[in-house]
Amino acid sequence: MLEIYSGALDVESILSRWYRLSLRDNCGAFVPFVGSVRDENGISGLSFDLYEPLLKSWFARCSDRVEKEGATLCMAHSNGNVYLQESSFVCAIYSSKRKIALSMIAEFVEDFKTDAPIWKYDLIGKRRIYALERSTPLYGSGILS
Amino acid sequence: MLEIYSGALDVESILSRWYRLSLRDNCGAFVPFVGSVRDENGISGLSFDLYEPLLKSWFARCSDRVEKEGATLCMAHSNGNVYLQESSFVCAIYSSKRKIALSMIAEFVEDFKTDAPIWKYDLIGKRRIYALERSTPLYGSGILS
Amino acid sequence: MVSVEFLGPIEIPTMQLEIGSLAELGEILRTIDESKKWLEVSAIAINDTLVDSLDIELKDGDRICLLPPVCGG
Amino acid sequence: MVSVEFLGPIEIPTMQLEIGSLAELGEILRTIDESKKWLEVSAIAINDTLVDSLDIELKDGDRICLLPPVCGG
Repeated sequence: MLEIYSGALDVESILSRWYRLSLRDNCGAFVPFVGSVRDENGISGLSFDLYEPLLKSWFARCSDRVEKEGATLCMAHSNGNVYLQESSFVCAIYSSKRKIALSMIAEFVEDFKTDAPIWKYDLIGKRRIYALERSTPLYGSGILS
Repeated sequence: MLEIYSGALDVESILSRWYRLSLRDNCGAFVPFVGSVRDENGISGLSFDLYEPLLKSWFARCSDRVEKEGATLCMAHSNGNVYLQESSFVCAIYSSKRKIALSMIAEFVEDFKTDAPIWKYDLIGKRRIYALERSTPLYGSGILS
Repeated sequence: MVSVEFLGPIEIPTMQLEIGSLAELGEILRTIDESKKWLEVSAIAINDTLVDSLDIELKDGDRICLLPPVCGG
Repeated sequence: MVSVEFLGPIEIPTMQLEIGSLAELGEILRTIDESKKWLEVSAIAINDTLVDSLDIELKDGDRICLLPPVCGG
């Protein structure tokens, strides 16, 4: 399940909803990750662009991998501006027993960081500055250079 | 922070409260784990005995280890009966950046499973049956035998 | 005719080009200052699939995207 | 006098014993059917600290606990 929201995520209601799904599916382990906007480097927030077609096909492949292990993957991400002490990213894996969810969550978040077609900008004053130095080139980058 | 409750945990309110602490502490990553009671083996629920003095000193040592990495550890556990589709264990680690919380949560849950002085019973019919075969001997076990 | 779309922070309007290969696209984009600087760090998707080779023929109606480095979360 | 408490599923009431060492405690508990079967799998805490040796002298007022295998969560 992939959910895209305009602006900050309502983390509490998202976690509650997914938690109830994990109970409905008779799963004993529910392991979320929440990413929030920290006060650092003088930013007033972050901003995101998403490319949905590729995001959806990338997520579907991740979800298949998780489901092959008998677990379920959920993810929500913000589009647009997200301010300090708000959250832009929530994901969760739930599984019958603890080991699968616990071992897959870190791997998924790392894959997400390097592979999800999302661009991040720092909001500083009235400017929206692309976070190039914190970004990772996608698969195949540079073939046209 | 260690919280002990009589009966099932109110997971949604616990997660919401800890999530807000992570924001207040300017942490970008919040990684919980929730353990719930699955419908299996004909049980109607689980029951727990805790030995609080040792649980508290064990938790304090875990918390120190997590804080040395600049992160924060939270845990809640049930005492007594917890029924199907209810939850008995929630923990969370939050940290400035994602890597520490993500890498420590699985380790903490495994330590918890082998070291926390908590005893589990299956509730079947009117009986409360000690889950010996799923339990792990504590450090130093057998010295009196 | 193929369309070429520039994603995220690349501020170039979508192009419609009469080209038959990715190699031709590279030749064109290397001559434009605005696009040239992104080529080394950008990935290419054809019809929303990332590719890793220039040896791909383009068909009429193909949608090409340039994707600069990403950072979600 | 020391107290000996049996935790979790061990259904033995707390004992008050006049003993000077863990080795003596082992001798006593091995003679009681109810406690004997737990000794191999149980850990021992003295004043809430787990110990891994019998070479510990007991003092008046010490609290000893027997802790059978655990399973939280």
